[in-house]
Amino acid sequence: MIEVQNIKFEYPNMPPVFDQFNWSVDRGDAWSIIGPSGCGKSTLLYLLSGLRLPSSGRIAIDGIQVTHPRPQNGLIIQDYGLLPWATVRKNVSLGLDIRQFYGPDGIHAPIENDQKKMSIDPWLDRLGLADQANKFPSQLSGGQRQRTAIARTLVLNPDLLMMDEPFSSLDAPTREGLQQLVLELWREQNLTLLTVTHSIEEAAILGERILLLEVPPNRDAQVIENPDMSRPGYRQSDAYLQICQQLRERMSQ
Amino acid sequence: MIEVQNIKFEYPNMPPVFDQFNWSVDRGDAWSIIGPSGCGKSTLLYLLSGLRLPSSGRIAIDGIQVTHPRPQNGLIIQDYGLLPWATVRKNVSLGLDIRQFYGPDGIHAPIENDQKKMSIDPWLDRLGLADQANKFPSQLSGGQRQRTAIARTLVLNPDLLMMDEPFSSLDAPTREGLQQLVLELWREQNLTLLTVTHSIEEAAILGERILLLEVPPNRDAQVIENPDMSRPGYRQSDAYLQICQQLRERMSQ
Amino acid sequence: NPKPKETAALKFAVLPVLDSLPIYVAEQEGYFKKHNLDVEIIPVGSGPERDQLLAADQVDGVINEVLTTIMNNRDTEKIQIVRFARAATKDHALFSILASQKSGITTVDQLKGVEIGISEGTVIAYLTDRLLQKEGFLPEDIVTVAVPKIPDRLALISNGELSAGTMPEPVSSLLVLQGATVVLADSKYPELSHSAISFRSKFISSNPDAVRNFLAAIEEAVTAINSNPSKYERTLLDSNILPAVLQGKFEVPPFVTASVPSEAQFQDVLLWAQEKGMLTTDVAYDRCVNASFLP
Amino acid sequence: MTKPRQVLAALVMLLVIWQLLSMLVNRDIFPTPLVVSAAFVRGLGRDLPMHFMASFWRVLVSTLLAIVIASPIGLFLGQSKTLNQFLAPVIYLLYPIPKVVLLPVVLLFLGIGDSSKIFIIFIILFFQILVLVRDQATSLRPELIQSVRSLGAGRRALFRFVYLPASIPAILTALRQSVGTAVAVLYVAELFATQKGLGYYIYLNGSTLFDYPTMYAGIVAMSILGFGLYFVVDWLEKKLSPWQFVH
Amino acid sequence: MTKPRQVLAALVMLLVIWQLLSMLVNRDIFPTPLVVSAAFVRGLGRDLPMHFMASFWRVLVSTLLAIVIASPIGLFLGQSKTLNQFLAPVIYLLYPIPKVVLLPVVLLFLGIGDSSKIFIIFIILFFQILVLVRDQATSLRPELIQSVRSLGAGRRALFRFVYLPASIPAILTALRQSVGTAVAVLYVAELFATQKGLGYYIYLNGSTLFDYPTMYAGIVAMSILGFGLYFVVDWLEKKLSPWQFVH
Ligand SMILES: Nc1ncnc2c1ncn2[C@@H]1O[C@H](COP(=O)(O)OP(=O)(O)OP(=O)(O)O)[C@@H](O)[C@H]1O
Ligand SMILES: Nc1ncnc2c1ncn2[C@@H]1O[C@H](COP(=O)(O)OP(=O)(O)OP(=O)(O)O)[C@@H](O)[C@H]1O
Ligand SMILES: [Mg+2]
Ligand SMILES: [Mg+2]
Repeated sequence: MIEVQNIKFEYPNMPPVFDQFNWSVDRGDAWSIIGPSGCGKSTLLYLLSGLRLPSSGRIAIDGIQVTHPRPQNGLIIQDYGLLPWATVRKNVSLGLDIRQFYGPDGIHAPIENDQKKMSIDPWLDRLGLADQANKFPSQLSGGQRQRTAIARTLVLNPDLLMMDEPFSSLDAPTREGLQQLVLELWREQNLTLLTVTHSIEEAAILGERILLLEVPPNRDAQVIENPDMSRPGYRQSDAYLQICQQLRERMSQ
Repeated sequence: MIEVQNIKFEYPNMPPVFDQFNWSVDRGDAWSIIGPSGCGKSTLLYLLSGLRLPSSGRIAIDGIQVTHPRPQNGLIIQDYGLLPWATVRKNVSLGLDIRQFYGPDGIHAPIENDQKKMSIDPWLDRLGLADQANKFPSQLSGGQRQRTAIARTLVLNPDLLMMDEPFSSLDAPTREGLQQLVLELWREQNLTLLTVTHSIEEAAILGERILLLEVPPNRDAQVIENPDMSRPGYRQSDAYLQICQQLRERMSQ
Repeated sequence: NPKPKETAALKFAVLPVLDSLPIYVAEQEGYFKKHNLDVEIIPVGSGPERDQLLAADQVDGVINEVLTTIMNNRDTEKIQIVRFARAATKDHALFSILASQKSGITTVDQLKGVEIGISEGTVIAYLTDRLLQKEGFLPEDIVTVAVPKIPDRLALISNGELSAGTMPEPVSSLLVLQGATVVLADSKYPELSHSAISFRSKFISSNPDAVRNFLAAIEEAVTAINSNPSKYERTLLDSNILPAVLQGKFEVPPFVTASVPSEAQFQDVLLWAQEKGMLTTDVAYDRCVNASFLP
Repeated sequence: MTKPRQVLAALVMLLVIWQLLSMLVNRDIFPTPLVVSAAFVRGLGRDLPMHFMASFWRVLVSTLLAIVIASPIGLFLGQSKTLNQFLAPVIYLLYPIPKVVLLPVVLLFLGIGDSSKIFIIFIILFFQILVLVRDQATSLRPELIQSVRSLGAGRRALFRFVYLPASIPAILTALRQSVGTAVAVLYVAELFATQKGLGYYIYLNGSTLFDYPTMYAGIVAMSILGFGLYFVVDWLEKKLSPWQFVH
Repeated sequence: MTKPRQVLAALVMLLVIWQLLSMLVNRDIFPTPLVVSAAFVRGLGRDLPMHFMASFWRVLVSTLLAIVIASPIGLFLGQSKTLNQFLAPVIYLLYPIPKVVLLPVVLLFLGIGDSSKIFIIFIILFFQILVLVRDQATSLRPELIQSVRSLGAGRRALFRFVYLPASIPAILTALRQSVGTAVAVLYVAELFATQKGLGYYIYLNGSTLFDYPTMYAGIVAMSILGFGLYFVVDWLEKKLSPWQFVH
């Protein structure tokens, strides 16, 4: 589904973050992306979403070169990017509003208000935001903001979900619940899943394959296979502990 | 050192977050604060720092009622609050600049520029920010922002350090390194330490005592003792696993 | 009763000065209607606004002076004077040079080298120069300062910031009430001082009858005023020309009867403008003054 | 936000300062508040309300026009770097031109009626609003834009869902500035071909009739007109950007 | 930000529009750019540079004064709710007053020299800047303020380390607006007791001498004056808020 070919990317006046980097993701894959702070994980997601463009090389999704955001993507950015002037409900419905605004354009059907409400309310409930629906982002706790950003993306039914440390501000039970939710979506809807995370445990739980980035420039994609991840009872399995151990070692090098 | 007596606090038009809440912290204690997202952890730190005032009840530090921020406090807020117009170096030296700006006021001696540089540079190094020193916050990765906020606070040598999910955006080795650093400071400088965290493991590692908050309103302080935390080899001990287990259970209730 | 001829419509700009009185009287007494005219009176605040309206063809006739007519016509003929509006007489001044109470100036000689507030490049400047020259002043004796807005000049004189200034009626009467002294007035040299009724040349050539009828109506108005001046003090008040403080203290002056500025008067203004460097070419009397519409 | 108590306090303070100043100046060109109040009340019984309404209407129409036309252009310029690079010099060249000087040209197109007066006020406000809204839109946080782009927003949707709401505070500021400027500019816009409006009223009483108390009554009426409109803007702000008031 | 190429393109476009408009109007009150250029060049060889410098000086001083005085007050009002609640009505009452009307009173205090002209420009800019900077300071993100307060910053330090730098973009916007307004306002401020300045030059040539090409040459000079000052502001922006240019 995703082809990253020989890309190079650098911020102005900085050494490159990626240099002749190659990577590919199949449809329906679940990847975790892990690496030290500042190694380029967020940058990679920006590149895949078309929010930044590589200075050379090519990124293609479904064979189409990425030059601007693809509507079927779902991206949760690290600092959420919630609109400060919109309530939680408005923020969550933003993607739908944008589609409605464009009108029937051959790709998106216009969305009825009822329909919109029908698709938003369950997500607010599922993420425990029903009570906060009319608050503005500045009135939310950190975790509530994060959940709003998650809801905003999931409500759009993306086929490629990219999450940048999506659960970092959530308590353990909530976090586990949401990991479960994402895995369900992945299994049921043939989602392609890319999760950037700092938690080794989370990387093991959400990634069939784990991409390990390193201090820039990143040249080769280092991939750790985690095929057992989709088995039932994985969290309690030895395979899980082993992968965690392996990741810990490779990251401390 | 900290006395929280019968406080009540609510945001305008919201049910109270704290109601007749009592709690106390001794000098040199290390506390973790844990609880579900939106339970009032950040609010509690704001109250202790004097950035928000309780609507009734009394908070005192060293016997003095808290009405405004106390200069010896160190607070790392959840979304960092870095100044967008200042470079990393300027952000880190902000606290010192503020003191310098006030001039010799009986409390703070004026700080020489050399002295300032001397105290800032080691912290930039220690937090791996030396290469980013001249970047603006918008040019940083999430973890680099977080480390800047940590450096900004630690450089001030606080006697009461309050951290709101300080390591949530950091990779495992960096996180462990910083936990170690904080514990060293705590031991060596008789720091009082309050850490808000979502990570059960982190709560166990950084808290001799763990305050468990619940869905508001919070009335009684639920405290879990973790006396073994300061023993060497704690991370590998059974006591550690037990506390983690206990916390996990109490949080999933 | 002969069937009335078709009515001609015209727009006439009036300044809030005494010179406009005949227009208001003609309107009030129905003289315009009588002469088959539908005159729309367009009030303007000051000379520059009047000239802006004129330049944009938004009015057909105005009250102005020889000097602005010359300046307007310097390249091509745009407007023509068809009649005097007002002229100074031995007993009634149009403009006076006044001295502030604080200045202690009472005689003309004391004005030598003293800053006189004027509005530069206008009839006020012309009169200030000419009046003082007639009193024997050399060019270097005459010092002026440009304060074009009348209220500003008024404030500066009554406050003593300016020792002297040239002012039109009824402002000079007002200043006198406040303690200023009239040092020299154009009533002493009435041939120098006059204002005019002018029309756009294009309007004149397309509506000669309207101009003729207009002047006929003005003539009737002037006759009415001159025969019973006090009757029209009310009109001055109603048309917002006379300050209320002057009510009862102000004598409506006689208005000049059908005539136009003479060639000599015209040439003197032209000469002055050339001396001042406002103009380098000659402008012909015929281009600016047209006596053929006088009744 | 502003409460009656504060307004009263401010009013009293202003009146006291005015009284002191006019006692200091002690001349009829700067009458005391008492004298002016009398003239104001007298004016109220006569033609002042009519002048007030005429000005109110002109200010309202020209301010609305200016906001409605200049804000979107400012937003577009703030959003598009290339467009701005090309049009900024145009703005910078035209802004400093005193618009009243162009009155004759305006008159040619619009005649001497209300529309030319409204146009003059409009064009003065236009540039002021344009620069403010553009600068504000330029400095929008890039995370916001990117997060919304990632939801599939193109240029039009970004405009509607990010730039427009983000600029509402700036537009309100522009509105506040405009109200003040528009009223003040009446004094040059109502000088020709009209006998209605506070600008005319002030000019007439100040420059022709030398009735200073009445002139100041006109100034007070302008003050009140502007002041009233500010309240409308404050009210609008509460409606349009509630999120600014929740901290 | 603006590059020579763009400036040239903008200039050409303006000149073309001007040419077309003046051909359409076809009257001497709106001369073509060619005629005006000739007058401009002629003026350059004579007194235009002197008028330009006189105006430049007045605009510079009054703009600087206004920025230096109004910005801190605006910051204070934005920072302190109580202060603002009390002073907002004062501002709202004074802003709409046409300041030129008060010229006679200003003259009483400052005399007829340069200082009264500078004061008139200053006071017109003052309110405009005040409202803008205040509104900007009011809408500062509360996290920022709280994080800096937690570092021990009191009111003074907050002002210095948060409000002031946060308001620099607004102050630069205010500066841009002020430059435009200040130059445009010259036309009313340079009418009395002076024979120097572009305002005087335009008035003299337009209203007294009816020499329209020369009047337009004066307008062009104003345009250039404003334009040049904008470049200074753009340059200042790069110096003072580099963080706005790094995305
Ligand atoms: N400014 C505000 N106005 C209104 N309600 C607020 C405001 N700030 C926080 N709240 C509410 O108060 C409650 C406690 O917030 P707080 O930020 O203290 O939670 P928290 O424990 O830090 O959560 P998290 O772990 O998600 O950061 C939440 O329900 C939140 O929605
Ligand atoms: N706008 C920018 N300009 C310049 N450098 C930047 C910019 N954004 C990011 N960088 C740099 O690029 C590198 C990669 O950043 P990125 O945000 O991708 O890191 P990351 O892997 O997401 O880190 P983290 O885990 O801390 O979020 C970092 O060193 C960062 O300082
Ligand atoms: Mg990142
Ligand atoms: Mg929190």
